[in-house]
Amino acid sequence: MKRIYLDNNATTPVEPEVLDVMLPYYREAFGNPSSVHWAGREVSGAIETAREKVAALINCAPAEIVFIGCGSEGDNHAIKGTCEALAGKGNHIITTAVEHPAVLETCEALEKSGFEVTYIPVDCDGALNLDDIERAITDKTILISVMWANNETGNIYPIAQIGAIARKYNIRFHSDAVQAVGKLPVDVQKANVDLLVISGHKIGAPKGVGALYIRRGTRLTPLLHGGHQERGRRAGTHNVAGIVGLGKACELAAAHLQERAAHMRRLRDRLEQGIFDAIPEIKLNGHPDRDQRLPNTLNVSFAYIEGESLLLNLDMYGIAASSGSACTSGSLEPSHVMGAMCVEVSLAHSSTRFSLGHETKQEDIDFVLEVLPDTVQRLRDMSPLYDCKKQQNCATCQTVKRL
Amino acid sequence: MKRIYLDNNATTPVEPEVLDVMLPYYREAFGNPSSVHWAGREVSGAIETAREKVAALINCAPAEIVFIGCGSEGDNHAIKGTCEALAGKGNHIITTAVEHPAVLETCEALEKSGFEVTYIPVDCDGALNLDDIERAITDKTILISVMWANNETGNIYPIAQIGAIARKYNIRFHSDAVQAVGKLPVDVQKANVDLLVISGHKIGAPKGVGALYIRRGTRLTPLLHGGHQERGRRAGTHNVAGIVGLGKACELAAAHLQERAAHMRRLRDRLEQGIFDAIPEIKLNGHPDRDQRLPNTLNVSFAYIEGESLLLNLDMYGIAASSGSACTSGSLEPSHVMGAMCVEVSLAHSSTRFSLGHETKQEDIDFVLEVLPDTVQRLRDMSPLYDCKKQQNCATCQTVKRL
Amino acid sequence: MYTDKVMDHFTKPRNVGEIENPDGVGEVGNASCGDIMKIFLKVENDIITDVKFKTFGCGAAIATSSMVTEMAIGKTIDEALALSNQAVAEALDGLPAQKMHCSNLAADALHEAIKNYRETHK
Amino acid sequence: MYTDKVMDHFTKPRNVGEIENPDGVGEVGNASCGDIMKIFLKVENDIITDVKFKTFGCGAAIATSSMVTEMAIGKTIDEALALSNQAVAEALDGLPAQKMHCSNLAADALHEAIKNYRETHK
Ligand SMILES: Cc1ncc(COP(=O)(O)O)c(C=O)c1O
Ligand SMILES: Cc1ncc(COP(=O)(O)O)c(C=O)c1O
Repeated sequence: MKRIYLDNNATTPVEPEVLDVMLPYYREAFGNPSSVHWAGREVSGAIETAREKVAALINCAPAEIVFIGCGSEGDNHAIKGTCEALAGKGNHIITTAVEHPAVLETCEALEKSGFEVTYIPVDCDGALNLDDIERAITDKTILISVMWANNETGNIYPIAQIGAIARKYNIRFHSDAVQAVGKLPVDVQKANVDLLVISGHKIGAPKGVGALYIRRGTRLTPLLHGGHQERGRRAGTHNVAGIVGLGKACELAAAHLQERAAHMRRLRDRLEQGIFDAIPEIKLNGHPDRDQRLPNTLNVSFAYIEGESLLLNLDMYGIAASSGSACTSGSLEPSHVMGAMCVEVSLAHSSTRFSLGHETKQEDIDFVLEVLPDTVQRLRDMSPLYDCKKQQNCATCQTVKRL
Repeated sequence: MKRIYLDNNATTPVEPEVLDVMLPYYREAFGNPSSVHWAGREVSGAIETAREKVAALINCAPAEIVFIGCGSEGDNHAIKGTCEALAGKGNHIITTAVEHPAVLETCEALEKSGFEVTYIPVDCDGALNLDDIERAITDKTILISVMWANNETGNIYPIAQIGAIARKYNIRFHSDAVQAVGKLPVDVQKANVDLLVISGHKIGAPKGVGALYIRRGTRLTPLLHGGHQERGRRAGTHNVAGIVGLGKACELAAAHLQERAAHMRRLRDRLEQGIFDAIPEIKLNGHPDRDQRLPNTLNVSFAYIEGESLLLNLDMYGIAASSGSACTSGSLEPSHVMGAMCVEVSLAHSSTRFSLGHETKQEDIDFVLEVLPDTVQRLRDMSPLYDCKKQQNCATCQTVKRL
Repeated sequence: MYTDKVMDHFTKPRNVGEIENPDGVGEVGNASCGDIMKIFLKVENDIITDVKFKTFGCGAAIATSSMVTEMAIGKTIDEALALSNQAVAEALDGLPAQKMHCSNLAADALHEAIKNYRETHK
Repeated sequence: MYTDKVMDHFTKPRNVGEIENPDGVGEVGNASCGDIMKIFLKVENDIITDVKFKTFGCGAAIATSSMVTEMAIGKTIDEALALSNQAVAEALDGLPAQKMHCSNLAADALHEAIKNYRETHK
């Protein structure tokens, strides 16, 4: 069967060149970089080379990069570490209603221990109002945390402008850039970001590795206490192969950024156009201006059908996509991102995300466009909402909002 | 040059069979196990199979295993998670003076936020007095944390007996078993352990993966908040290849436990005997009864010479070992474990650890025994302490104790 | 995630559609929980002779709907009332834990349809 | 971790040992910090004609000791006093950051030995 992978925002295959550079670090050069002997020495240089490559991708100094285990760890570290380090200064955090759970649930946990969190709402396109952020600032505000780009809609947030606000009020600024790196230019200096999170497996590096940028001079309590690795900022034996892989992936991302983005953008636009041309009664979730979205992401709700059942039907054709449906997440509610955008609840359950990769081919997109309309129709024919459409009223269309 | 790796307590090479089972999960089966489509489905089963294998090694239910990023994460999670979950019940922790920094530094961080920690001392062999533990218990005690075996000395602690004390007083019991698994039988039921930590790279699995055993019914606040992975107990996309590798390594460890332990034990004893026969003025660090130590570990202080210089000399012969010397750790003080055992300070700087693996060969040991005596002598001849030996008094022999 | 039986009923759902002039109609669920099931019945001499369904919902919701129609056809009203969600799940060789509560409502929809039949036919 | 020059001096240390009847002896460091360096001097007409060392310490401690002996031989007392720990580290093409403070004491030991020479020879 064909295998068409359009779920690159969930995870990406390890790139062949990345895997190649990783392999020697499992059995031949297996040492612990903290060791002084040959086994340690032959790997410690590789860690530092990787650090330089990660730093180069986001325009910071290598010493400002800390290797971590995953994107979620980075978000937890940045936020909890700030709260612990700056608790004397204030107890207020500003974030948005559309962050990844690694940020939102961390903030919710902190609310239980006395921190106050303002969740800035978004409009129905998922866009933020910068004035809302500025107005939310109090003299207790110690952190602003806004993602660089949203994983579900692909919406890109105006990080440089938010960074300017943060600088104006001298407030620390964290950005979850897990979805942005490799798809957009990310420059921590230009954007005035103090803390930034990268996850390896979203950019062709393996799962189980990531990086946290910590601007020089930023006091941050470690999340993992223990050994002196990473100059005391993150304990735990280095995941050498993973780190080497992350370095290579960042190097490739930097080298091919424009070309990959353009390729994905062309195919994503083709998919978007094709779907909107062929299928009625659908809704785009995210910013209508394609420049305001990641070049690889398209999120659409197909009215009257539930996301998981559409996914499973596409899956029968070998097409992998994902959904904001509750049924795919283990929770009972549909995506909080759809909720924050006031997407009507049954449309939230219908939301379907196609996220392309630089390995995606035009024929993949054309195949999706070939099978999707009939699949949607088949499920609509099975749906009790489809024919009783006029009946829909506020009882069935209630808007779930997380916040 | 020969390569003789006697630093297996620092890290181990990935076993060939482990690497073999991991490789398909980088590019072919690269999916995110949380996804519902083919890419997710083809890996989610592998995660559960690995979980069963880890569970089998320590005799628990698969649902009680949570995959994590490293041993340090597990220790931080177990201890901080308990403190957060049980803060209403009490604020007192009992641990030992010889724990790994992942436990000690975590406890020290908690002391800053109002928790009280009793660090049970050890005697000069590194042994614990169980009465000390029982006496330290107060009605505020919420956690006892004792490592199953010590990474520096190899000392094995009486976990089942401590587990019985914990049960008697109904106190939660955590054990850092990073050095014990794969070298000793580890049974969480027999030992009445509630939380237990395993690190992959110490047992032939890759770096960047580990497991935390959480006994059913144990309330534990997550360390990484976010996604619903691991049933809400640990956020972050699964490190699929690493987890599959950990599962395989646990399977191999279970299958070969006795035979590997016996092999390492025989060679370790040969090394120990050989060193003590050939080199005068040395001190064993750890329990004199070899049954009370891990079968693979030998820690010796060679008086008058500093550990790092010995390591570097051995390294020139291709022999990798490690040291309790401050110079190898990035800190200024020698090992806190030596300090806790009241090892005289220059001897603490001299402490050298040989930790064997099941891949270690007899000829490796014989080569070490061939070159070690002259190497030690050469460094002693260079040492100002060697000839002024009688002069040593309390000014130079002060005992550094961490605690 | 899903058993072969679930996938079979999901990919080839039995008795999809509506019955014109049904003897009973039942609907359970609502859009906010992501599952709506509608069951249509034909009853003759207390025996269920035909069942059809329409479902908005995930794979489990569609498979349980399909399965319940197969299980109900030919049963007496009382037998059909004895059919539980649990029995439907078992007939599918089980459902994932997180689907047991939210998506396993097909028997409830059937019972609603029977209730509706009784109310309109007494 | 270490430069080639450090490794060279560490593996083939120059001027190891003691001088019988030295003109000056200096010792710095203590066992608790893991580094002890002892320097022995021979001086003729204000010129350092021989230097030997004994060191307990890590690779950096041994290499700096060895290097300082090479740098001191042939220098006048005043020139030798001008030799800094920093200069020794530079002559070795640098030392790892964490070694700069604790193990880079060889010039201090040399200065101690010169002090001892001056005190015993005035
Ligand atoms: C006893 C013990 N606990 C914890 C750890 C930490 O494990 P990791 O390096 O995987 O974080 C180690 C090894 O470094 C150890 O030996
Ligand atoms: C925006 C965003 N932040 C954080 C994460 C978490 O990354 P990880 O799965 O590596 O923990 C993800 C992906 O899941 C993400 O898309």
